[in-house]
Amino acid sequence: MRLPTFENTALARRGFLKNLLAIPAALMLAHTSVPALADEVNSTGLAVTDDTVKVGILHSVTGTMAISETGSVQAEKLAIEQINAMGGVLGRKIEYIQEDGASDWPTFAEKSKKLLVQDKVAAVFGCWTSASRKAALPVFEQYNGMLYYPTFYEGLEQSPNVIYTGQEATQQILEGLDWAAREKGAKKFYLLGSDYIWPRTSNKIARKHIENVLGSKVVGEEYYPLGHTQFNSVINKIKLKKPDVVFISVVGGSNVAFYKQLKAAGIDMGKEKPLFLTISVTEDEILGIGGENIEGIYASMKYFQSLPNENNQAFVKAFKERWGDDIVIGDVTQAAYLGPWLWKAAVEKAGSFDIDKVREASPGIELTTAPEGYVRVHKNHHLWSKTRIGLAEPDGQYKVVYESDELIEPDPFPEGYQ
Amino acid sequence: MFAEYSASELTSIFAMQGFAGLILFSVFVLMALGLAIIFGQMGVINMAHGEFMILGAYVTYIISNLFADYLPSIYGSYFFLAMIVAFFVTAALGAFVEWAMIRHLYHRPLDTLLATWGLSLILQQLYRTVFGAREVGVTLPDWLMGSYPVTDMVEVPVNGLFVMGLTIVITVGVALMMQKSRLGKQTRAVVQNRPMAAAVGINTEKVDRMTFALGCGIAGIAGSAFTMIGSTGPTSGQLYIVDTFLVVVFGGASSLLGTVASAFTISQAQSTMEFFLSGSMAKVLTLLFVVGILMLRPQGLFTLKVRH
Amino acid sequence: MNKFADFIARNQYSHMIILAVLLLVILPLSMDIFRLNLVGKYLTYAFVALGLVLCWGYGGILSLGQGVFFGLGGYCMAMFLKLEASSPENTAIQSTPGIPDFMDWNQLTELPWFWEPFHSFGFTLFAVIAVPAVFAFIIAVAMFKRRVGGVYFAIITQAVAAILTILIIGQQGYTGGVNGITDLRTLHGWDIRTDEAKYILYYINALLLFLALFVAAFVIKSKLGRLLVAMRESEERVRFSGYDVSGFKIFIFCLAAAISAVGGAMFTLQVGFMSPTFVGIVPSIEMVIFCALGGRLSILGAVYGTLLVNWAKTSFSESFPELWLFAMGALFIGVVMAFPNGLAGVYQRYIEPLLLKMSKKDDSPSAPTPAAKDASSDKADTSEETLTSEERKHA
Amino acid sequence: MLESTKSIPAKDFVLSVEGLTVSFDGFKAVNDLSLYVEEQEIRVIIGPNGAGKTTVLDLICGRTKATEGSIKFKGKELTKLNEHQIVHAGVGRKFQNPSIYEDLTVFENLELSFPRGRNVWGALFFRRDKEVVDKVKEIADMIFLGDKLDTSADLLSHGQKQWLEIGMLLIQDPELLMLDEPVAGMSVSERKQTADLLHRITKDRSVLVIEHDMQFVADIADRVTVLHQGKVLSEGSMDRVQSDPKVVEVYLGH
Repeated sequence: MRLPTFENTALARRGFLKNLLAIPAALMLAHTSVPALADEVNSTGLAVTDDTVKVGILHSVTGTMAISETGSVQAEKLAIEQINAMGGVLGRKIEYIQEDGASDWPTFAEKSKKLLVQDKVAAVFGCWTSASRKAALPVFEQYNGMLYYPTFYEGLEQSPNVIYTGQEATQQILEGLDWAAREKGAKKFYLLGSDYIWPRTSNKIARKHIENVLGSKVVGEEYYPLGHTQFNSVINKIKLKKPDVVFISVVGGSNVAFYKQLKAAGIDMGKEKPLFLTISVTEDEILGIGGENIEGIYASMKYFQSLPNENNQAFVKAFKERWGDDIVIGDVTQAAYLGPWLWKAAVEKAGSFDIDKVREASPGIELTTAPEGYVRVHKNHHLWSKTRIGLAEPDGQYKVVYESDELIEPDPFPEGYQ
Repeated sequence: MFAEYSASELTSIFAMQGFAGLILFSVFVLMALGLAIIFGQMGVINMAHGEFMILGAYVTYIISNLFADYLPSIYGSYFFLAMIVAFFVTAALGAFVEWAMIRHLYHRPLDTLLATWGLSLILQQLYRTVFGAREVGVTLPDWLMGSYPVTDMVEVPVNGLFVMGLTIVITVGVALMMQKSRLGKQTRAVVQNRPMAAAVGINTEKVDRMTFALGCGIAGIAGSAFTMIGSTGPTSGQLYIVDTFLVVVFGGASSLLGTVASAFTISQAQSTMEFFLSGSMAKVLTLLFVVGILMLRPQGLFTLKVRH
Repeated sequence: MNKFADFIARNQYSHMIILAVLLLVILPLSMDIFRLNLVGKYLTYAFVALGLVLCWGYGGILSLGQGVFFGLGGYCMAMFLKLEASSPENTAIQSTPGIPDFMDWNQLTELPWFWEPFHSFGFTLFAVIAVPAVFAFIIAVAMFKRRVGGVYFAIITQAVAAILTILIIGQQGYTGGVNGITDLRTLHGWDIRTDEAKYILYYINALLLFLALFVAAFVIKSKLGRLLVAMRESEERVRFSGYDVSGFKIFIFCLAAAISAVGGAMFTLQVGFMSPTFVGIVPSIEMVIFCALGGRLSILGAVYGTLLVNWAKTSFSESFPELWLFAMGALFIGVVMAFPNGLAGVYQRYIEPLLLKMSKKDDSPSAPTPAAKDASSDKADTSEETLTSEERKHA
Repeated sequence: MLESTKSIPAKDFVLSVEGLTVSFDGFKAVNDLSLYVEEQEIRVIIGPNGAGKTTVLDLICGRTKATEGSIKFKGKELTKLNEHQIVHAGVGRKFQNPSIYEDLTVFENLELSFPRGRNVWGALFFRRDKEVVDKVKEIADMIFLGDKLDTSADLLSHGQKQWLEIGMLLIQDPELLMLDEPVAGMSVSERKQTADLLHRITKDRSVLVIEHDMQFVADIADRVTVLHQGKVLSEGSMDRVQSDPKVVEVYLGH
C-alpha cells in the first residue's frame, strides 16, 4: 500500500505523532541547518525572522459558516502547535495571525489582502466555501501568496497559488457512485442538493457518470435554497419515484431538517430502500443532526474519524487532548490539518519560505503520516487520495465499509464531465 | 405531468402533499403567532423573534441533557417539561427586553426594528459563546419518532402530528386568552385606546410587558417544537425571520385569524409548488405571490375597515 | 438675522470642506494603498447610507432592501468587466471560448441576450443607474400608489431582497450563483488591480460621493426637501395642500436607489468582484445602521457613520472577532435608544453650541440667539427640532 | 388680491351632492344624503355627535371613498379623484384639529401651500421669488401672523395654529372652502377675530362649515343644514331650522 517516495522528507516520515518525546532530536536537527541559510531565508520579503515565521489562518468564526469552519481552525492550530513543538519550520517557530472571514465573501478578500500585504505571511490556511475561495483567489494571485484550502469542492480550478488539500468533485463522487452500482446494484438515482455551485457541479458530474458510464438513470434532480428547512415535499417525491440511491449534497442547517424529517416520514435509512449516499455530511454535521436520525446512510469521502490506522489514532488522540473529549473530526477538519504539514514539507524541501520556491517544491510532496493515510501533492496542486465509503452509526461515527484500492488521481477539469 | 403515475399513486401524492402542507402550515402558525401578538397588538417589530425561538430550542437541548444524565428512566417525558420551561425562560427574557429597551421605543416603531436587530446580533453571539458555533443535536424521545403507516405509500409522521396538535392547542389557547382572560381584555383595551385604558385603572405598562413576554414565550415553545424538525444553532433563528414577518403581514397584522389564514395560504401554495417545481423556484414564486398580493391588497387578508 | 444665516451657511460649507480635506488629502497621505483601498470600499457603502438619509431620514421610508440596488449597480458593472475578462483569448481552454467561465461550467454555449448590451461601456454606465432606478420605480409605484408605508414597506423590501438573492444564487449559469462574478481584471485594457489604479479609483469614488452629496444637499434644500419633512409629519396635510404624495415618495426612493447603485458599481471596480451577499437582508440592515449612527437626517453624517462603523468592524474583528457582534449589537441599540439623531445629533446638540459660543466671543458680539431662526436656515437644524417636538408629542 | 375671475352661471350649484352613502362594515355613517351649495354661499352643517358631519367633508375632499352616490363640483365628479386632484379642482379643507407642519416655520408652512411647483420636478426647482414672498406675507398679515413668519409652527398657540391652517388654504385660493370647527378651542377674543376673518375671506367663494357654536353659526351662516344619523334632518335659514320641531327633538332628546 505504501507508494515509493520521491523526495527525502525525513522529518515528515518520522511519524511525528507517535512520540512527542522525540522532539529534542528533531529540534536539534532543524537548528543545525539554520545558520547557513539565515540571510537567504530571511530576505524573501515575508514575515520571517531568525526565530519566527508568520502564517495566516482565515476562517469564519462568526456568521452562519462558523458552524462548519470551527473544526478547520482547530485543526490548523493543532498542526501548527505540533510543528512548533517539533522545532518549527527551518528552525523557526510558526506564529499565526487569525482573521475572521465572518461568513462574508468580500471580507475574505479583504482579510486575505491584509494578511498578504500588511502581515506578509508566508502562507495562509483558510477559506471554506467555494465562494470565499473565489473571492480571495484573485488576491492570492495578484500578491503571490500561498493558500492551503481544506474543503472538498467542485473542481474546475487550478491556481498556482492554492494547494487544495480536500478532494475535488470527481475524486469524491465517482468512487461512491461506482460502489453503489457495483455493491448495491443501484440503477435509479435521485440527486438532491442545496442550490449553489458545489452541489450543482457535483450533480452534473454525477449525472454524466450515471448516464454515460454506469448506463443507469437519474430519476430526479432537485435543489433547495441554502438554509431551507422544509423537505416534506421532496421526501414525498423520493417515496414516489422509488430511486435505488438518493445522492445528497445538502449543506448546513438544511441537513438537520432534512434528515429529521426523513426519519419522521417513516423512512428507515438502514433498510437501504432507497440507499442514501451523501457527500456533504461529515461527523461535524452529524453532531447537529443527531446520530440516531441519520443512522444507516452512507457517505463518500476521503476521511472518517474512525479510520483504524495508527496515524489517525494518534491524530484523534492529540485532537481530543487539545480541544476536548466531546469533539468530532470530519473530512474537512482532517484536510485542514494537512495544510500546515504540507507547507512545512514544501518549505523544507525548498530550503526557503519564498513563495515561488515553495510552489515549485510542492508537487510530489508526500505525507506518510497523514491521518487519512498517505497523500501526495499532484502537479495540479490537488492531492492524490483514497476515497472511502462510511456507514453512519447511531453514535455519530461512520464505520468504513469500503476503501478504494489505489490513490485516486485528482482531475479538476475532468474530460467528458463538463 | 401526471401521466407517469397510476391513479392510486396520485391519490397518495395528494394525501402526502396535503399532509406536508399541513405540517408547514403548523410551522408557520407557530412561528408567526408570537410575532402576530407583538406586532399586531403592540406595533413592535421584533427582529429578534428568531433568536427567541432558538432560545427555546437551546432550553430544550439543556433539559434533554439533564434528563439523560439524571432521570433516564422518564426520559420520554422530558419534552413536555422542556416546552414549559422554554416558555417561561423566553418570556422572562422578553419581559426583561421590554423593560430595558422596547418600552422606550413605543412611539417609534421603525426604531424597534433596528434595536431588536441589534439584540438579535447580541443573542446570536451569546449562543455562540455559550453553546459553541456548531449546531447542537437534540435527541428526541422515542415516542416522537417514527410514523404510522396508513397505506403502502402514505405514512403519517408522529412528530408532524404532534406539531399540528401543539399548534391547535396554542392557537386556541391564545385566542381564548385574548378573548376571555383579564390580560387579553386589557391588552385589547390598551391597543384600542391607551389613555382611556390607563384612565380606567389598567396598568398599561404592565400590560405591555405581559403581552411582549407572552409573544416571546410562544416563540420559545415554537423553538422547542422545532427541535423535532429543524436545526439548533446560533444563527438558525435567522432562517425564519423573513417568512415569519411575511405570514404576519400577509394575514393583516392585527388579526390572529388573519395570521392563521395567511399561514394556511402560504404553506399550501408553497408545498403545492414545491411538488411541481424545483425547491428554489417554488420559494421564489411563493414569495413573489405574497408580495404581489400585498401590493394589490396592502392591508393583508383580514382587516377591519375602520373609520378615520 | 442674515448674519446668523450667513454663519450657518458658511459653517455648513465648511463641514463639506473638512470632509473633502479628510477624504482627498489626509487619508490618501496617511494610509498605505491597502488601507486606502479599504476606505474606498467603505465609502461605496456611504452611497447607500446617503440614499437612506434621503429616503428614510427625510422621506420616512425605511427600506430594508437597499442592498438590492447596491447589488444591481454592482452587477451591471461586473457584467461589463467580466465580458472584458472573458475574451476568447483568455478563455481559450473553455468548451465555449468567449463567454464567462461560470457560464461555461454550466453548459451555456452562448451569451444570454441580457448580457449582450454589456459589451458596451456606455450602456453599462447607463444601466448602472437605470436598472436599479427602474426596479425601484416599479416597487415604489406599486407600493406608494397604494399608500403602503412604514413597517409594511420595510418588510416587503426584505422579501424583495430575499427573492432576488435566491434568484441570483439559483440561476448560476446566468449570474455566477453564490460565488458572484469574480476575477475582474481590466477596464478597457486598464488593469484595475494595480496600486495606481486603486488610487485613481479611490479618487473617482470620492469625487462621485461628493457629487452625490451635492445632489442630496440640493434636493434637501429644495422645496421638495421641505415637502418631505412636511410629509413625514403630516402626510394628509400635504395631500390636502394639493400634492401627490406618492409621486414624491417614488422620486426619493428612486433617487436613493440610483445613488446606492453608483456605490455598488464603484465597489465592483475597487474590490474586483460582486457577489449576491450584498443583495441579502443582513448587509441591507447593516447599511441602515451606518446611516442611523451618522444621523438619519445628516448627509455628511452618513459618510462619517459608515466610515466609523467599518473602521470599528475592521479593527475589532482583527483583535477580538468574537466580540465584534456584541459591539455591533450594542451599537445598534445604543444609537437607537440614546442618540436617535446619531453623530450629527450629538454634534448639533453639544459641539455646535460650543463652536457658536466661541465664534460669538471672537467676532460678533451681537449675534442673535439661536432661537431666532431664519426661514432659509439649514434643514439639519430644523431636524434636530423634529425630534424634540416628536418627543414632546409622545411624552 | 383675493379677487379671482370666476365665471360660473349664477344658478348653477357649485357643489351638488346626490345620494351619497358610505358604510363602514355595514354601519352607514352617511346615508343617501343630498346637499346643494350655491356660489358664494356660506353653508353651516350642524348636528349632534356622530351625525356624520365630518364624514361628509371627508367624502367631498376624497379622504374617504363613497360607497354610493355622486359629488359634483362645478360639474366635475369628485368621487373618482384623488385628494390632490380634488384640491387642484379648487376644494380646500381645514381639519378639526389643527393640521400644520410643526417642524417648519410659519413662512415655510405657507410657502409649501403656495400653489406652484406641485409635482416632483416643480418642487425640485421651485424658487422662492418675489411673488411667493409677497403672497405669503399678505396671507400672513390677513391671519394675524405677519410678525411670526420665522417662528417654528409648534410654538404657536392653539388659535394661531387654526389661523395658520386657514391661511394655508387661503393661499391656494379655493372656490370651495370647507372648515371643520374653525373656532373650537379658541378664546373669546380669538373667536371674534376668526369670525371677522371668515367674513372677509368668504366673500369670493363658497364655504362649508361645521360648527357647534350656535352664536358663531348665526353670525356667519347663509343657510344651515342639520344632519342626523347620516341624513339631512332639516335645511334652511337659521331661524327656520331653529324652529323646526324635528331639530328641537333631536337636540333635546340627545
